[in-house]
Amino acid sequence: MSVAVAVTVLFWVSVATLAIGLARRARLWRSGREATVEWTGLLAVPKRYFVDLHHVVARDPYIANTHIATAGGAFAALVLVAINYGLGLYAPVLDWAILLAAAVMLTGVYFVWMRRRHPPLRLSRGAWNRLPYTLAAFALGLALLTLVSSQTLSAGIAIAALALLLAGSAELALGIGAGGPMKHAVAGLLHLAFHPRPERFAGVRSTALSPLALSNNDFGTRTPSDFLWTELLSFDACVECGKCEQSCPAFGAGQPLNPKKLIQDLVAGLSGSNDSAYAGRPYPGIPIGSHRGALSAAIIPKLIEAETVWSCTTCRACVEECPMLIEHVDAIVGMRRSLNLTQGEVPGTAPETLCNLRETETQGGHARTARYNWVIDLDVSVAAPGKPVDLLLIAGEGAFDMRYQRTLRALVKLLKAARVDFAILGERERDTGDTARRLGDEATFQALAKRNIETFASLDFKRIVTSDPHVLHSLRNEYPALGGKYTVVHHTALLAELAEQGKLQLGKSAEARALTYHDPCYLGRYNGETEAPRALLRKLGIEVREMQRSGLRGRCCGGGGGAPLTDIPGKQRIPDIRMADARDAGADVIAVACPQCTAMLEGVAGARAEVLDIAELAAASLEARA
Amino acid sequence: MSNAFTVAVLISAGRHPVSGAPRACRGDAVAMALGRRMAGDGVRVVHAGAAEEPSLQDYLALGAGTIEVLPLGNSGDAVAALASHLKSVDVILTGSNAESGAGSGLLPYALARALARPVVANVLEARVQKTAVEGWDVEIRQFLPKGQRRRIGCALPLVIAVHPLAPVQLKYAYARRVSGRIERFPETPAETCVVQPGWTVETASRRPIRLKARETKSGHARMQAAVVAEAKGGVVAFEGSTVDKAQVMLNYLREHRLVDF
Amino acid sequence: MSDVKRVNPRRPYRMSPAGLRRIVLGEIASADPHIGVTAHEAQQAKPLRTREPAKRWHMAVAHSDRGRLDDHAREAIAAASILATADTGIVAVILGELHENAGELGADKIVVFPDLDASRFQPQREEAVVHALLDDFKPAHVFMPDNLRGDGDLGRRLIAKDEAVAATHVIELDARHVSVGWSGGAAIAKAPLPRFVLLAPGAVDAKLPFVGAGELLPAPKLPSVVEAYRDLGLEPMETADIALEEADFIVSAGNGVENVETLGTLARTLGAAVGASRVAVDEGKFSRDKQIGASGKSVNATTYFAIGISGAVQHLQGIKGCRHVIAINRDGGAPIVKRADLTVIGDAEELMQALITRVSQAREQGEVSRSKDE
Amino acid sequence: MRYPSIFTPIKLNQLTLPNRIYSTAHAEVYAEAGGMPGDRYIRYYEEKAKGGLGMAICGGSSPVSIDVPQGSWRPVNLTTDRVIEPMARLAETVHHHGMKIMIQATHMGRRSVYAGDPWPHLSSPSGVREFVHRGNSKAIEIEDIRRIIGDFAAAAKRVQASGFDGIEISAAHQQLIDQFWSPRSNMRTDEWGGSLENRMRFGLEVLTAVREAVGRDFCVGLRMCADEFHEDGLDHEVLKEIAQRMSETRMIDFISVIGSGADTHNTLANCMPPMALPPEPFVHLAAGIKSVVDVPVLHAQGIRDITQAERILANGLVDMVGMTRAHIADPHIMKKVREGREDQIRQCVGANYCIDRMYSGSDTLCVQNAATSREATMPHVITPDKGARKRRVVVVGGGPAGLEAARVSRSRGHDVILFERNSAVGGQINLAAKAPQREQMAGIVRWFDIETKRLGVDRRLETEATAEMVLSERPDIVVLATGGRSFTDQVANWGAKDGLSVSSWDILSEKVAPAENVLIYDGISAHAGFGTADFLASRGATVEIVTPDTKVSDDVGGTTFPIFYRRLYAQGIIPTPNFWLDRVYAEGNKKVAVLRNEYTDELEERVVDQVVIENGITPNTELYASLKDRSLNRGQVDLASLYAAQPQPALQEATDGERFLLFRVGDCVSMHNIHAAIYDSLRLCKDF
Repeated sequence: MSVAVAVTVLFWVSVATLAIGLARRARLWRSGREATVEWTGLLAVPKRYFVDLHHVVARDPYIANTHIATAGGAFAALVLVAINYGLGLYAPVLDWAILLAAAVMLTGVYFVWMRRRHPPLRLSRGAWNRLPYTLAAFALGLALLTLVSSQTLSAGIAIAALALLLAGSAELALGIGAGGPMKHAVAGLLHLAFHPRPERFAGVRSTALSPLALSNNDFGTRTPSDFLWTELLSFDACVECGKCEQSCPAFGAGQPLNPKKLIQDLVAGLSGSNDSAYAGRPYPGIPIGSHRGALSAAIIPKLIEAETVWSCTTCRACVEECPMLIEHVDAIVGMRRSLNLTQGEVPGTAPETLCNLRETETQGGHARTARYNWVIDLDVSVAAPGKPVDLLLIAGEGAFDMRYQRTLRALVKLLKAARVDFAILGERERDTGDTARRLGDEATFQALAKRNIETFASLDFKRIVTSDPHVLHSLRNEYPALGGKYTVVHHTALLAELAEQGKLQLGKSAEARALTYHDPCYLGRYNGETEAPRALLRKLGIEVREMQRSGLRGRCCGGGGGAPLTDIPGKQRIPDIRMADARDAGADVIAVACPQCTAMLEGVAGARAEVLDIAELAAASLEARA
Repeated sequence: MSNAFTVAVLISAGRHPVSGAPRACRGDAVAMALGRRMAGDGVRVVHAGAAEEPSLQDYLALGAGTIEVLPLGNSGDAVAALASHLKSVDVILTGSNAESGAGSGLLPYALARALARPVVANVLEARVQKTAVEGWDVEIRQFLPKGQRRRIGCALPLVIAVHPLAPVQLKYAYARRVSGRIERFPETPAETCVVQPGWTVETASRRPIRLKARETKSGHARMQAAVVAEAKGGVVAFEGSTVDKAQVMLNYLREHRLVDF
Repeated sequence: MSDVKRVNPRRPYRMSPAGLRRIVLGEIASADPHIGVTAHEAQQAKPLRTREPAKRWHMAVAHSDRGRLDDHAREAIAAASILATADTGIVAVILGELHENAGELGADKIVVFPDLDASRFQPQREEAVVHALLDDFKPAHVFMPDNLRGDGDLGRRLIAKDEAVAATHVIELDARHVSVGWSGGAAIAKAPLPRFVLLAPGAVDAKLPFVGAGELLPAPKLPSVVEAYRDLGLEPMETADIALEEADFIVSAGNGVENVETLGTLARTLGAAVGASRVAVDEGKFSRDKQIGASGKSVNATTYFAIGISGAVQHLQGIKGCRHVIAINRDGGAPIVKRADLTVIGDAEELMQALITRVSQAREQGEVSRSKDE
Repeated sequence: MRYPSIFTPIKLNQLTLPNRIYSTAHAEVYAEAGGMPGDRYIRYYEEKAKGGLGMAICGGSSPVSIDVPQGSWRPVNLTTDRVIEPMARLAETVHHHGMKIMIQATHMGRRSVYAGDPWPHLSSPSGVREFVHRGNSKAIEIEDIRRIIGDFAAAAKRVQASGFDGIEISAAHQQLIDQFWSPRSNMRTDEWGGSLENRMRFGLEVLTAVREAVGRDFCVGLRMCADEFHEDGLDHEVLKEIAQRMSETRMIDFISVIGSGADTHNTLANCMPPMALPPEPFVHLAAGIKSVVDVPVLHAQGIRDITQAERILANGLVDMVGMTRAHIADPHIMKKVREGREDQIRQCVGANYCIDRMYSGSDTLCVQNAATSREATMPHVITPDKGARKRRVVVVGGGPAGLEAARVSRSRGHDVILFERNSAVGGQINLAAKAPQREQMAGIVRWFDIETKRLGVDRRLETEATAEMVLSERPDIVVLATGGRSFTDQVANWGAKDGLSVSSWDILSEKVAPAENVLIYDGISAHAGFGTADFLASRGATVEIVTPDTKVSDDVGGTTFPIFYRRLYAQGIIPTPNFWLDRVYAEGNKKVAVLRNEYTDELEERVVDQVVIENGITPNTELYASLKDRSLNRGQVDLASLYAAQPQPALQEATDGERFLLFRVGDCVSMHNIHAAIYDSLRLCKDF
C-alpha cells in the first residue's frame, strides 16, 4: 500500500513540478511579441498531431513506429497512472493496463536505444543520449510497480522500482522547466495549437512572409524577445532530429549555417544561456561554445554570426522536413530585416542590388525601358490602360539576361502559337521586390509593391503569367497582404493547360538525351507546383529521370533568397552539388523552369549537363512541327 | 588646438544616370562614409540648397543623422554660404563631382580658397592623427591613374575632395532614414564671388565635334592615313647573344625611364 | 647565249628640279639607278602656323610624362593653337622634363620646369610659377588637359585663385563656345569660351598641319614656396589587379610563346599586366578577357612588350594607344617590326629567360645602390 | 548584360529594330531574269533572318530607270510593277522571322557599261567618262533629270507596295546623285552645277519626290560617301555639309555612310576593305558625319567582329553597324551571339572572294562558307539524320577540303578520324597566310580548327597516313583531301631538280631564305605569285615578277589587285607581264633566267641571285592509287548526284570496315581554289 501512495505522491509532485516548469517557460515565451492566436487551436491538437505532424514523421517509418510505441505507451501509461494513482483508485486491473502500456513503451524505447547506439550524424547527442535510459527507467519502474502492487515482488525491488520511476518522472517533469529533451513534448503540443501559420493545417502551402509595420518602427528581429511568442514557443518544440540540417543546401555546401543549431541558439538566447550544451553538429567552420544570448540582447553577432543568416537561400527545405513544423526561414528573414533596416549591414554585392532596386527599380541597375528589348522582333503588344487583355506576361529580371532571353523568346513564341491574348508590361514593369524582401529590405519591397499594385490597378487583365517563380510567389502569395490580389500562373502551368486544352499543338521533342527536371524551390515548395512541368514534359514525349531529391523535397540550386549576392563562402558551391545530383541520375540535360536556376546551374564550371528551360524544349518541338 | 577635430561633409543632390531617380550623389555619399570613418557620429553633414530635395532622404539612410541645410538665396552662391557656415570646421569633405549640373569639381577648390586652406583632391583614404606638437595632421592616400597611389601629409584644417573609388562601404538603413533629421538654417546674405559661365542646356543628340585644325591634305594622303596601318619601324636588333639582346631591351627601358631600376 | 639580251628591268632615272623622278627616253645610264631620294620619301616640312608677331597669347599648361607629352597634353597645346588668330602666340608651360620639341606640337614659346614633375606633389609651387607666367603673358585663354595626373588639380587651383570664368571637362569647343556634359552626361550644356578651359580627353585632334616657332624660354627660377602639403611618395603599384585597359606596362604573348609560365614570370619581374593575341587565346593559353586587338581590348600602356606576336592589323588596332612597343620575334619580316620602337630578333623563350635574369639582377643592384644613397 | 549597345533597339522612322547590326545593300548577283528576286534570292535573305539579324538592306544599286543596264550585277529591277509580287514574297518570308528589310534604289548615271542590254547612252552631269566601268556618257539633259526624279518616286512606291520596310536612296559610290554633288563629275554651269547648293539640287529633288510618293511614315534612308579621296572630288568637310543639309530637310530617316570614292580601281578597293586594311578604317569619317546630323548614322566597312561592333557602338561613333560580308560568311551571327556561342561564329576574313566575283559578273559566294546563297541545297546548319547509321569516316588531309569533310561528317553524327601530316591543320592556307597583309587567311583555318576540336573530330596531327593506317581504322568511308605539291617540275629546264630554281612554297615556308636579287616567275597569276613577291621584297630582296599573263596578278579580283599594286609600286617590284620562263642556268654564283616574249617569241635574260617559281600545284595521288582498287566504288564520285546535290548512290551499299567507299575532294583531284575545295566536301559529305 505504501508503495502505491508513494506513486500517488510522486505523481502529484511530478505534475506540480511540470506545472511550475511550464509556467516559468511560458513566461519566457510570453516575453516575445504579442501574436494573435486562436485558443481553439488547442482542440485541434490531436488532428494536427496525428495528421499533419505524423505526415512528416512517417517519411522515416522506423522512427515513426518507434515514436508511436514510445510516446503512445508513455501517454497511455501516464493517463492510467493519473487515473489509478492520481485519483487513488489503485485498481489492480488498471495496473495490468499500465503494465501493458509500459511494455509497449519499453518496446519503443528499445528501438530508441538501438538508434542511439549508432546515431546518424544529424542527431544531437548530449542529453538526448540519456533519453533511452531515463525513458526505460520510467517504463521499467512502472512495470515493476504494477508487479509490486500485485504482491509478487519484494520490498527491495519495490524501492528499486520507485527509484527508477523517480528517475523517469524527473526526465518527464523537469524537461520543460529545465530545458531537457522532454520539453519537446509539451512545447511541441502547444506549438501545434498556437502555430504561427495555422493555415498550414488547413492544407494551404503557407509560405508568404508577413509584412512589417514599418510605420510603427517595426524593423525586424534584433533580440530573441522580438520574435512572436508563438515563434519562441516553436523553437522549444525542436527535437534536434537534424532533418533540417540534412536537407539544408547551405549546410551541405559547408557554409556557416545549420538550421538546427540556429534554432537551438535561439533557444539558448531565450533562456539566457549559451550553446555549450549543444551536442549536434556546428555551423560549418564556426566552433561551438562561444555563443551566448539573452532575451533582450542583440542576437547578432554574439548569439548567431551574421554569415549564418546570410547563408540561407530561403529554399524552405528545412521547413519542409521539420517534423515539429518549425518555421526556420521566417526566423532567419526576421533577423535579416533587423540587420538590413537598422544597420544597413548586408554582405557581398547585395547592397548594390538593393541600391539598384531603389534607384532604378531593377536589380541590375538597368533602364526599365530596356527590359523588353529582346521582344521587338517578335511583335508583341504592350499592356496599356484601356486595352483589355487576357493575360499579362511578366518577364522579371531575367529579361535583362541574354541567356534567359532565349527562354522568354521561346515562351512568347509558344503563346503566339497558342493564339493567347497576351501583352507584356513593357517599361511599366518594375521588380516585384522579392529579392529585396528576402534580403530583409522590407522598406524597398513595400515601396516597389505599392507602385506595382498601382500599375496593375490601372490595367485590365484576367491573369498574370510569369516564367519566374520568384515573381510568381511574390505576386501570388505576398502581394495580397498589401492589397494586390491576382491570379498568377507559372509558364509551365499555363503551357500545360494550353496543351491539355488543345490550344497549343506541341510536337514530340527531338531531344534524345537523358533528361531530368529540377524543381525550383519557389515553384515546388513555395507553391506546390510540381506536376505541371512534368506533365508538359510528358506531352513532349520526354521521360524524366528523377533526381533523388525532387518535387517538394527537391534540392535548391543556391539561387534563392539573395544568396548569390551575399555570397557567403563555403567548401563548395550549391549548384555544383545540384549538378552532381543530375549526374547521379544519369541526365545529360536538366530541364529548368526558373531564371535563377538557369543562371546558377549554367554557372557550374567544367563538364556538365546542358540546362534548358521547359519552354525552350516546347518551342523546339513547335519548330520541328513547322 | 583642441583635443578633438571637427569634420563636415558637403552633400549635393544626386540623380541616377539611367533612371534619373533622386539619390545620394555617389561621390558625396562616399565622402560621407569616409567622414564617418574619421569622426563617427560626430561628423556634420551639410547641404547647400533646398531642404525639400528628395535625395537628402538617402543621405539620412546612409547615416547622416542630422543634415544641416543652408538655403541659397537669389545669388545661389554655395561657396560663400558654406564658407561662412563652416569656418570653424577642421576637415571639410566633398565628393569630386556633382551629379547634377556641370559637375565641374570646382567647389572644393573655391571653398578652400574662400577659407584660405589647403585642398587635396581624389582622396581615397584620410587618417587624422595628433602631431607631436600641438595640433592635428592628416595622412592622405590619393588616387592617380594607371594603378598609382600617392601619400600626402597635411596639417588641419583642410578641404578634401574624395575620389569615387574610395574603399568605403555604403550602408543604407531604412530606420535611420526615418529617425534622421533635417535642420534648416536661416539664409545668410553673402556676396557673389565668381560668375561662372551661363550654360545653355540641350539634349545630347549628336556626337561632339572634335576640334580639328583646318588641313589641306591631298586626297591620296587622306586615303593613306586611313588605310595604312604600318608605322615607321624602329630599331631592330638581330645580332648578339641573348644576354646582349636582353641588355638592349633593358637599356631601352631605362633610357625612356619606363622602369625605375 | 650571246644573241640573248641581258636586260636590267629598272629604268634609269634622275631627279628633276621639282624633286620628281625623271626618265629621259633614249638615255642609257649605267649609273646607280638610285640617285637622290624619291618624292615619296621626302618628308615635307610642315609650315609655321604664323609669322606675325604675337599681340596676344594663348597658354597651354600640362605636365610631361617621362620627358614626353601624352596625347591629352598635346590636345591642350593643339586647342590653343587651332583657336589662335594669326596675331596670337602660343605659350606652352610644361611641368616636368621635356625631351621633345613642343614647337612641333604647335607651341611658339615653351617654358619648361623640369623640377615640377607629375610624380611629385607640389601644387603650391606649381600654382606660383604658372601664376607668374599668367601675369607675364596675360593669355586670353588657358588650355589644360583635365586629367588626374595633376593638371586637372592645378587647373582648378588656378581657377579658384583667380576666381576665373572657367569650364572643366570640356567635350567640344570652337573659337566661340565650349560644351560640357550636363547632369552626368544626360545632356550637353554650351557656354561662351571662358578664360580657363580644362579639356576632356579626345575633344581635340592633336594632329596639326603646322608647327609653332618652338622657342625655348629660359625657365624662371622656382619661387621659394613653403608647401602646405608633404609629399610622402608614390606607393608601389599592384599591377596584378589592374585591368588591361588601365595598365601602364603590358607583356603580351602571341603564338610564338610556347611557355606561358615564363611569360607570367617575366610579367611579375617587370611588374606588368599580361595580355595575349587572338591566336594565343584561341589556342587556349589565355582566357578571352586577355585578348588585345580589334576583336578584343584596346590598351593604352606606356610600355607594350609584344612577344611572339606577328602583328596582324587587328592586333595593331588594339595597341594604337601604346607609346613604347618592344617586340621579341623570330621573324624580322613580321608586321610588328614596323610598329615596334625596338625589335629583338630571336627565340622568345630564350629571350624572355635572359630578360628575366637581367631585370632581376638590375632590380637587386638598384635596390642596393638606392639604399646606399640614403 | 553582354553587348549592351548592340542589343539596344533603335528606331528608324516607325520601325523599331531589335539590335544594331544590319547587312548593307550589296550586289548579290542572284536576281533572276528581268531583275526579279527569285527563290535563291529569297532564301539567301531568309537565312539572315533566321540567324537573328535585325535588318537587311538588299538589292545593291537597284536601278529606278530603264537607261541603266543591269547585266553585269543583276540587281533588283525597280523600274517595273512586275517586281512588286516577288519582292512581296521576299518581305513576307523575312518578316516571318522578325527581320526588317529595305532595298537600295539608285540611278547609276555614268557608272555602268553601256555595252549591254538595253545598249543605252549613259548620262552623267557633264558627260565625263568613268574609269572603272569605262562608262562613256552624255551630258544629262533637263528632260532626263525630270524623268529620273519621277522614276525614283515610282520605284519608291513599288517598294512600299511590296511590303518592304523602307528604301535606301544611294548617293554613294559615284552614282547619279553624287555625280551631281562631286565637282569631279559635275562641271555644269546651269542651276544643276556650280555652287554646292546647285549641285545638291538633284538629290534634294529626288528626296522630295520620294517622300511625296511614300508619305511621312515610310522609312527613307540616304547612302552617301564621307570622303572621295580625290583631289578634284568631295572631301570630308564638304560631305559633312551635304549630310547636315540632307538631315535638316527632315526627309530622311537615316544616313548610311561609306568611306572612299569608288570610280578608280585604287579607291574602289577601299569600299569593301580587304584584309590588308586596318579594321574599321573609315569609322572616323562616319563619326564625323554623325557629329553634324541628328538622324541615325549607319556604317559598315571592315567591321567583322561582334566585339569590334560593340566597341564602336558603345563609343557612340555610329548608331548602327553593318556587317555584310560577316553575314555572308555566317548568316547566324546574331543567333550565336544571343546563345553565347561567339566562338562558333565563322568570321569573315576579308578575303573578298565574294566581291571580287561580283566584279567579274559572277554570283556572290563566300570563300569559306559554301552554303551561302546555296540555301536550297546546302545546309548552313548540319544536323544528324536521326535514323541513320553511325559510320566511321576517315579523312586524309587537313587542308580546307579535308577540314570541311571532317566537320560536316562529324556534324552528321559519324565518328571521324582526320589525318594530317603537319603539326597544324590548314594546308596551303597556312602558306597563303605567310604573305604580307594576307595573314588573315589563317582566320579561315582558325574556325575549322576550333570547330573540328569542339565537335570531337579525332584529329591525328603529324601523322602521314598510309593505306595500311587508313584501313586499320576499319572505315566505312574514306575521304581523301591530300592536296597537291608545288608544280615546279612541269618544265625540266626550270632546273628545280638541280636547285637552279626554288618554289614559292620553299620561300613562304621559309625553307629557303630570300636572296638579294630575285626573279619570281608566276605561271598562275592568282594570289600566291604576288604574295611570294611581296614576301621577298618585304624581307629586303630586289624583286622582279614575270608572268605570261597580260598583267601581273591578272586572276586576282577587282578589290584585291589594287592592294597588290599599291605594294608593288611602294616596294619597287618590277612587273614584267607577257613573258614565259624558258629556262634557268647557273653562271658563277648567279642564276640566269631566260624569258620568252609571248608575242614576239624573243628571248631575253635576267641575271639574278635566285629564281622562284609559282606554278600552282600538281595533285598528290599516291594514296588514292593504293586505295582505289580496294574500295567498293573504285574511288568514283557519281557526278550526276553530286552536281544535283543528291546523296551519292554508293552510300546505299553496305560498308563494314572491310568494304568501304572512297572519295576525293579538293586539290588532290585537280587544282582548285579554297571555296571550291570546301564546296566539294560540303556537297559530298552533307548526305553521309
